[in-house]
Amino acid sequence: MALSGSPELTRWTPPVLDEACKLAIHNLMVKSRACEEALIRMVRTGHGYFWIGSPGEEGFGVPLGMLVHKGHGPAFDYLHLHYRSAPTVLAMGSQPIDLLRQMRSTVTDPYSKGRNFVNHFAIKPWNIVPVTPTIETQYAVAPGTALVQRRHGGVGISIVTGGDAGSAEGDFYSAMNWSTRPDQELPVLMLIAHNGYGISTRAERVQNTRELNRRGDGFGIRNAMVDGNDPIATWNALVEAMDYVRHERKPYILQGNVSRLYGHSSSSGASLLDEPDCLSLYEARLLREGLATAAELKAVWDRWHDALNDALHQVIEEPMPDRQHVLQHVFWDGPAGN
Amino acid sequence: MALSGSPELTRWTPPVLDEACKLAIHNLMVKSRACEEALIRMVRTGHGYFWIGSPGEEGFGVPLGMLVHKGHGPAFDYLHLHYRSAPTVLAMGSQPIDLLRQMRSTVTDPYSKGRNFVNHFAIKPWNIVPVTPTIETQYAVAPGTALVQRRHGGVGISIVTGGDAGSAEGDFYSAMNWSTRPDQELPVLMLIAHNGYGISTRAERVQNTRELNRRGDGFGIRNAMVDGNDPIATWNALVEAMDYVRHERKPYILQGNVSRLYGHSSSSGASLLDEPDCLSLYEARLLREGLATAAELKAVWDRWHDALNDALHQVIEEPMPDRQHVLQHVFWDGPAGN
Amino acid sequence: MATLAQAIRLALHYGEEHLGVTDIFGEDVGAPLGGVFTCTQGLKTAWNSPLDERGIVATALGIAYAGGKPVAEIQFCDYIYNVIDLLKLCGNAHWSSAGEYHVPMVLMTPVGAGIHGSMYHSHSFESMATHIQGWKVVMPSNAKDAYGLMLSAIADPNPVLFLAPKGLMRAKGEEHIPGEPEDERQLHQMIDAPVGDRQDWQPRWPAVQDYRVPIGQARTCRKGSDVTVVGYGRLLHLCTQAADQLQEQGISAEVIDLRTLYPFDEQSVFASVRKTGRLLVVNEDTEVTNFGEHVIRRVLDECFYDLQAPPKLVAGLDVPGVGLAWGYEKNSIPQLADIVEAMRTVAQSQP
Amino acid sequence: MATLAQAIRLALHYGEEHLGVTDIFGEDVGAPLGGVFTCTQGLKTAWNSPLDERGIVATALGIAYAGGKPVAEIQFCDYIYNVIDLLKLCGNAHWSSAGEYHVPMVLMTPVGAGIHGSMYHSHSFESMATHIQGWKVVMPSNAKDAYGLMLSAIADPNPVLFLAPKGLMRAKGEEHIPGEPEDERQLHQMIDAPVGDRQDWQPRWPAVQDYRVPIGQARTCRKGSDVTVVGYGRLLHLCTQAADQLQEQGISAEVIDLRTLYPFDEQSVFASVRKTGRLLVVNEDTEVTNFGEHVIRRVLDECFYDLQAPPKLVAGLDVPGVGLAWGYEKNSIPQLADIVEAMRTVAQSQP
Ligand SMILES: Cc1ncc(C[n+]2csc(CCOP(=O)(O)OP(=O)(O)O)c2C)c(N)n1
Ligand SMILES: Cc1ncc(C[n+]2csc(CCOP(=O)(O)OP(=O)(O)O)c2C)c(N)n1
Ligand SMILES: [Mg+2]
Ligand SMILES: [Mg+2]
Repeated sequence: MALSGSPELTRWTPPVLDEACKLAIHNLMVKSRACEEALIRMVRTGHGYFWIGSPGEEGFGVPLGMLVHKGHGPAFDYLHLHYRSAPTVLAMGSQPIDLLRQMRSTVTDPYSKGRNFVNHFAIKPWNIVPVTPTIETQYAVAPGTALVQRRHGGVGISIVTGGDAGSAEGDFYSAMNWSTRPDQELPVLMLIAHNGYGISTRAERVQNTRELNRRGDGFGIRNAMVDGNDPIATWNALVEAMDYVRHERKPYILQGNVSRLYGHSSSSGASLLDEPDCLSLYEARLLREGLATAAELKAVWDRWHDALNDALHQVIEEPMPDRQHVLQHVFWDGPAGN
Repeated sequence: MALSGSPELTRWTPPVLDEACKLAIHNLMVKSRACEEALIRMVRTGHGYFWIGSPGEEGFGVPLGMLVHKGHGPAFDYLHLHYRSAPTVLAMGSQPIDLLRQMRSTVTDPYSKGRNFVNHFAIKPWNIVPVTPTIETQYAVAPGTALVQRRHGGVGISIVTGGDAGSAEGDFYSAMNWSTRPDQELPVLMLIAHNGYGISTRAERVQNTRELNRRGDGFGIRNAMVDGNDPIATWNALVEAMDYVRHERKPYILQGNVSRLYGHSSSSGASLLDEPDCLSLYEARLLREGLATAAELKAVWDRWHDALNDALHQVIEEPMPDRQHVLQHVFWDGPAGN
Repeated sequence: MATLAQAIRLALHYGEEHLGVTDIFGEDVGAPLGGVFTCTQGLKTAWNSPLDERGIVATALGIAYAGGKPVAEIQFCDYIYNVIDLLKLCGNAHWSSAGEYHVPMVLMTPVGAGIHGSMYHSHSFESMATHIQGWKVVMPSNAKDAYGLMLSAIADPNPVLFLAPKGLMRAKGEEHIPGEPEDERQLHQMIDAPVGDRQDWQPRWPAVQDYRVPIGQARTCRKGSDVTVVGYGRLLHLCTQAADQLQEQGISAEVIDLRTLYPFDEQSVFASVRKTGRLLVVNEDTEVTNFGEHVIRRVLDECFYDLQAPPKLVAGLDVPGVGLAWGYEKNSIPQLADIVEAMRTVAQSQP
Repeated sequence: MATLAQAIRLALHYGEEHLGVTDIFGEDVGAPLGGVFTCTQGLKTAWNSPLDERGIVATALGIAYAGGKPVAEIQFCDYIYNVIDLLKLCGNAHWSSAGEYHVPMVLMTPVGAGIHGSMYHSHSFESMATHIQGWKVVMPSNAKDAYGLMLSAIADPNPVLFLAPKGLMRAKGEEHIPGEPEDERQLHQMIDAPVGDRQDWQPRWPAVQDYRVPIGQARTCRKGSDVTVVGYGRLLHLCTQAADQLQEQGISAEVIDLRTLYPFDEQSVFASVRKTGRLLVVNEDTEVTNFGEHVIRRVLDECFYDLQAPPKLVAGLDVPGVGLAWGYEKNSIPQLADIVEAMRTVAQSQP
C-alpha cells in the first residue's frame, strides 16, 4: 500500500494513520522482514553470493515507503536510497520476487539484470535512481534532482537515505551545502538510519554525537531524531518533516535509530542478534491496543511465507546471464530524457 | 619577529601586546605588503608568470605568524597554509627574497626550486608543510599532524588556513569530524580568511551564512569570528583560540574577515580595488594613539622598499632550472623520518 | 574567426536553444566571469556553483536523472581528481541498472600545459578518462571541431567528457562555424562581455547553425605515406607543423587528429598504418599507462605485420608535475623539436 | 603455511616492532574486526577510522609529515576513487617542495575480482595507480612475497601502494616466512582472533624475521623459451597453470611475476623477450589504457626487432563493471582458458 499522487498537487495531505493504516504498516513490515529472511536463507543454501539488507529497519523504512509521493518525473518524489531500503521499496509496492531475482542474479532481475548485489534498486517509474554500492555518494546527488523539482514546482521532493557511519563522508556536507544556497534552497529530505555501527566500528568511537542530525546545525537546517523502531513515531516524524520539505521547499534532516538484527551482511554471518526488534515490538503493541489478534498477525506471516516460497521456486528456474548479456547497456542510444 | 619556543613547554604564554609589539606588527605588515606589491610588479614587468597572494590579509596573517610556536617536530606548531599566507610566513621570519625567487622560478627558490607558483611555501624547520594548489585539501591533512601532536604532548598545535569559498569542500567537514572523535579530540586551529569571494563568485550567492565558523556548530566545535582587518582584535582572538587549542587539545574555528585588495590573482588583473585596507587603517590608528609619527611609518616602508629593490636585483641574476633539474626529487632515498 | 573559447560558448548557446540544455554550471561559470576562459559568458542557463567539485558532478548526475540536460564544468582538470568515483558512477549507472536509467550529461574541463600553468594548471586527463567506462571522451584541436563536438556531446544521451585544450582557448579557427558572422570583430562585439562592469550587459547571439562532428570520427589533417602520426588537442598543431617541416626534407607524414579519444576511430588509424607501416602517437599526458599506449596496442593487435618500425609514443615525462620554470615544461612536455625528431626516427628506422 | 592475509599481518607486526610503524588504520582495521580480510587483527597500533576515505589518506599524509610512519588502508580499492587527488598530493609533495618534505607512508588496499564481488568489490587499480607519479606500486602473488614486499614498503621513505589480490587473501603460501611456526595450526592459534567475543584476546606473535623483497625486482616463476608471460597477483597463478598445461603440449612459456608494478623490472622483461621473441601480458584491469599496454610499449621501445609475433594483452573486458552473476565475471575477467588460448596464439603466431 503506497499512495501515489497526481502530478498537479500543490498541497500534500498525508494519509490518515487510522486502524487500517496501522495494520497496513504491519503487513508491509512483515512483507519486508519475511523477504529479507528468505534472502538470507538463499545465501545459506547457495542460491546467492552475498546478502546485505534491512531487518531491523522496517519500523523506519515502511512508513517512509507509504508516505512517498510516488510516480515518475519531478512532480513526484525522487529516492536516493541506501542498501537497506527494502522496507521502503516493498512498501511502495514492489514485489519480493524481484529481490529474490536480484539475490540469485538472474537475467530477470529488473534492477540490475544480475549485475548488482541484492537491495540495489533502480526503478524509473517510481523515481528510484540506481542504488550505489559507494557509501554516501547518494547524498551529493540528491540536490541535483531536487534542483529540477524546485524549478518544476509542486510538492515533489528528493529523499535520500544513508547510514550513521556514512555520514562521515564529505558528501553529506555537500548535500547540506548545496541544499541551502541562499535563495536556492532545495527540497531535500535527508534521512539517517542510525544502527550504531559501520560494519564493525561502533558509532560512539568515531562520532562525537549520537544525534547526527545535529550536523545540520552548522547550516541552520531543521533536524530531528526519532525512535526508528517505532513505526508510529516515525510516521508522525516523517509527516512533519515532509510537510516542511514539500511546502517550504527547504531541506530537513531526520535521524531514525534502528537495529541491525542480522548484523552487517552475510560477510559477518547474518545471524540473529540480540537487539530490539521493531516488528515484535509493534506486534505487541497491536495486540495490546486490540487492533489484531495473535492469529491474525500469524496469518500475515503465513501469507508472506507462502508467497516467498512460491517466488523462490519460480526464481530458481529462471535463466542466468551469460556472454550475450555482458555488453548490453554500456551506452544508451535511445532518446535523451530520463 | 616571531617567537620561537622550547620543545619542553607544557603551558604556553602569549607574548605581550605592548607598544613594541604593536610596532612590530606594523613592520611585518609592511614587510608583507611591500613584498607582495613587488611580486605584482614582477609579473607586470615579465619577471614572473603568475601572481596570487595576500594584500589585504596582513591584519589577519601577521598576528598569526607572530603567535606561532615555531620550530621543528610535533612539539611545535604545524602550518597547513592557504596560498595567501605570506603575512604569516614573513612574520615568522622568512625573507622576502625567497618569495621573489619563487616568483621568478629560479633554482634558488627554496620552497619549490622554481616548480610552484609564488606563495607555495614548504619550510621543514618551521613545520610549514607544502602549500598545495588544491583548495581545502590542507584541512583534511591537518588532523594527521595534530594526531601526532596529541600523542606527543606539549602545546604544539596544527594550524590550518583557508578561504571562504573553499570551505564548501567536504575536506573542511573531514577536518571537523576527524578532530572531534570521542576521546580523540585533536588540537587543530582552523582559520578561515573570509574575503567574500571565490575568484569571481560572491560568498553570499553560494553560502547561507557569512559566519562560516558556525559550520562548527554541527560538531559542537568552539568557534568565533573576528575583524581580520584589525590586527589587534585578531591578535586577541588568536590568543584566546590558541590558548584553548593548546591547552584543551581540542579544535577551534576562527574566521577573520579580510579584504582582497588586488583581486583574486594576476589573472584578474591584480589592480588595486576599493576595499578597506587593514594597513592604512592600522597606520591611522598608530598615529592616532601616538605610537608612531608619519615619518617613522614612512621609514618602515622605505626600508622594505629598499630591501626589496636590492633583492630583485639579486634574484634576476640567479640561475633558472633546466633539464638537469627535472628529475630531481621524484623519490627520496635518505632516512625516513621528516 | 571564432576562438576555441568562443566556439564552445556558441555551441552551448545553441545547446540551450535547440538541444535542451538546462544547466551550465561550475565554479565561476555564471556571471560576472562566465568561466575562467570565458567559455560560458552570457549564457542564459549558466550559474555559479559552490567551490565543490564533488557537488558539481553529483548535482549534474541528479539533474540528468530528473530529466534535465546539464553541462557541468570542472574549472581545470587538475581539480577533477577528487571526483573519479563520481565519474565512475555516472559512467556505470546505465549498465548497473541494466538500462533503467541513463545519464545524459556533459562534463567539460580544460586540459594540458602550454600556458606556464605550473603543477596544477598543466595536467592532462585523457589517460585516466579513457580508463573510466561508460563515458565518451572528446577533445577538439580547433574552434570548428570544438563547436561540432560540443553539439554532438550535448545531443548524446550518455555522459560525455569534453576536454578543452587550454593552450588553444584563445586560438582562432581557420574555418567559420556555420552562422558565425564573417567579421570576427563583430562576433567579439556581439558575444564577448565588456571589460569592467557587466551588470547590464547582454550578449547578442548570432544565429549559429546545427553542425556536428560525429563522436568517434577522426580527421586526417595531412595526407602522407611514410609515417602515421596520431595526435589531438594542442599538440596536434605541433604534429602538423612537424609534418610540414619534414615534408621539406622529403619525409611524408600522415597526421590524424583523433578528436574522439573514446571510442577512438580505430579504422582510420589502422588504415593509415597499413599504408605507412609506421606509427607515432603524440600527447602530453605522462607516459606511464598513457592512452597513447592503448592506441599502439590496438595497432599491434590489428596491424603488427604491417609495421616496418617500432611504433613510438611521444608523451609527457613521468614526473610528478609540470614545473613552472620553462626549463621544466620544455623538458617534460613534448616540444616541436621532440616531435620532429621522433617522426624522423620512426619514418627512417631500419632493423 | 601462512595465508596471504596472515603474511600481511605478520609483516605489519614486524613493522610495528622494528621499522617504526606508528599507525595502522582505516575502516574496520582496528579491534574487534581487524580488517575485512583479517590483515590487521591484533596489531598494537591498529585503529578504526571514520568512514571517510579522504580523511584516511589525508591523515596518513599528515602523520607522515609529522614524523610518523602510517600504514593506512582503503577497505577495497573500489572505494579509492574519491581520493585520487590526495594520492597525487602524497606523490608530488617531495617533488613540489624540491625535497623539503618526503612522505613515508604505505597505503594498502585489496584489489581484483574472483570472489563474486559484483560491481564494487572487483575493481583493479593498477592502471590508474601506475599513472600517478611519486608512488611505488607493489602487488604480491603469494604470502612470502606479501611479507617481503610489505617490509620493503614500510622501510621505503616514499609513498608505497600495496595492492593485495583479494582472491588470494586466504591462499596459503608455499614457502615459510622466516620465523613463521612450522605448523600452520599453531600459527592460527597464535595470531588469528577467535570467532565470537574477542574482548580479552591477545595475539602471541611468532618471532618473524627481517625478509625483504626489493621493490622493483620481478621473479621468474617458470623458465621457458617460446613465449614470455608477464603477470602478477591473482592471475599470476592462472599464468603458471596455463604454462604447465602448455608444457605438456610442447610449448615452453617463461612466466614472470612482476611483483612491483612501478617501477617495474624492465630489464628482466626485456631479457626474457629477447630470448623468447614473444610477449603476453596478463592482468584483470579493464583493457583501455591498461598498465599492461605500458609494459608492451616499453618492450616495443627496446626489443621491437626481437619480436617474432605481435605482443598481446589479456585483460578485463572494457565494461563498466564486473557483474555479479558468474556469466558476467567469466566473460569479462580473464579465465584460465583465455590465458591458455592467448599463450598458445602468441607462441605459435606466424606472419
Ligand atoms: C565509499 C565507501 N567506502 C567504504 C565502503 C565499504 N562499506 C560498505 S558498508 C560500510 C559501512 C556502512 O555503515 P553505515 O553508513 O552506518 O551503514 P549501515 O551499513 O550501518 O547501514 C562500509 C565501510 C563502501 N561501500 N563505500
Ligand atoms: C580543488 C580546487 N578547485 C578549484 C580550484 C581553482 N581555484 C583556485 S582559487 C579558487 C577560489 C578560492 O576561493 P577561496 O577559498 O575563498 O580563497 P581565496 O582565493 O578567496 O583566498 C578556485 C576555485 C583549486 N585551486 N582547487
Ligand atoms: Mg550504521
Ligand atoms: Mg575567498
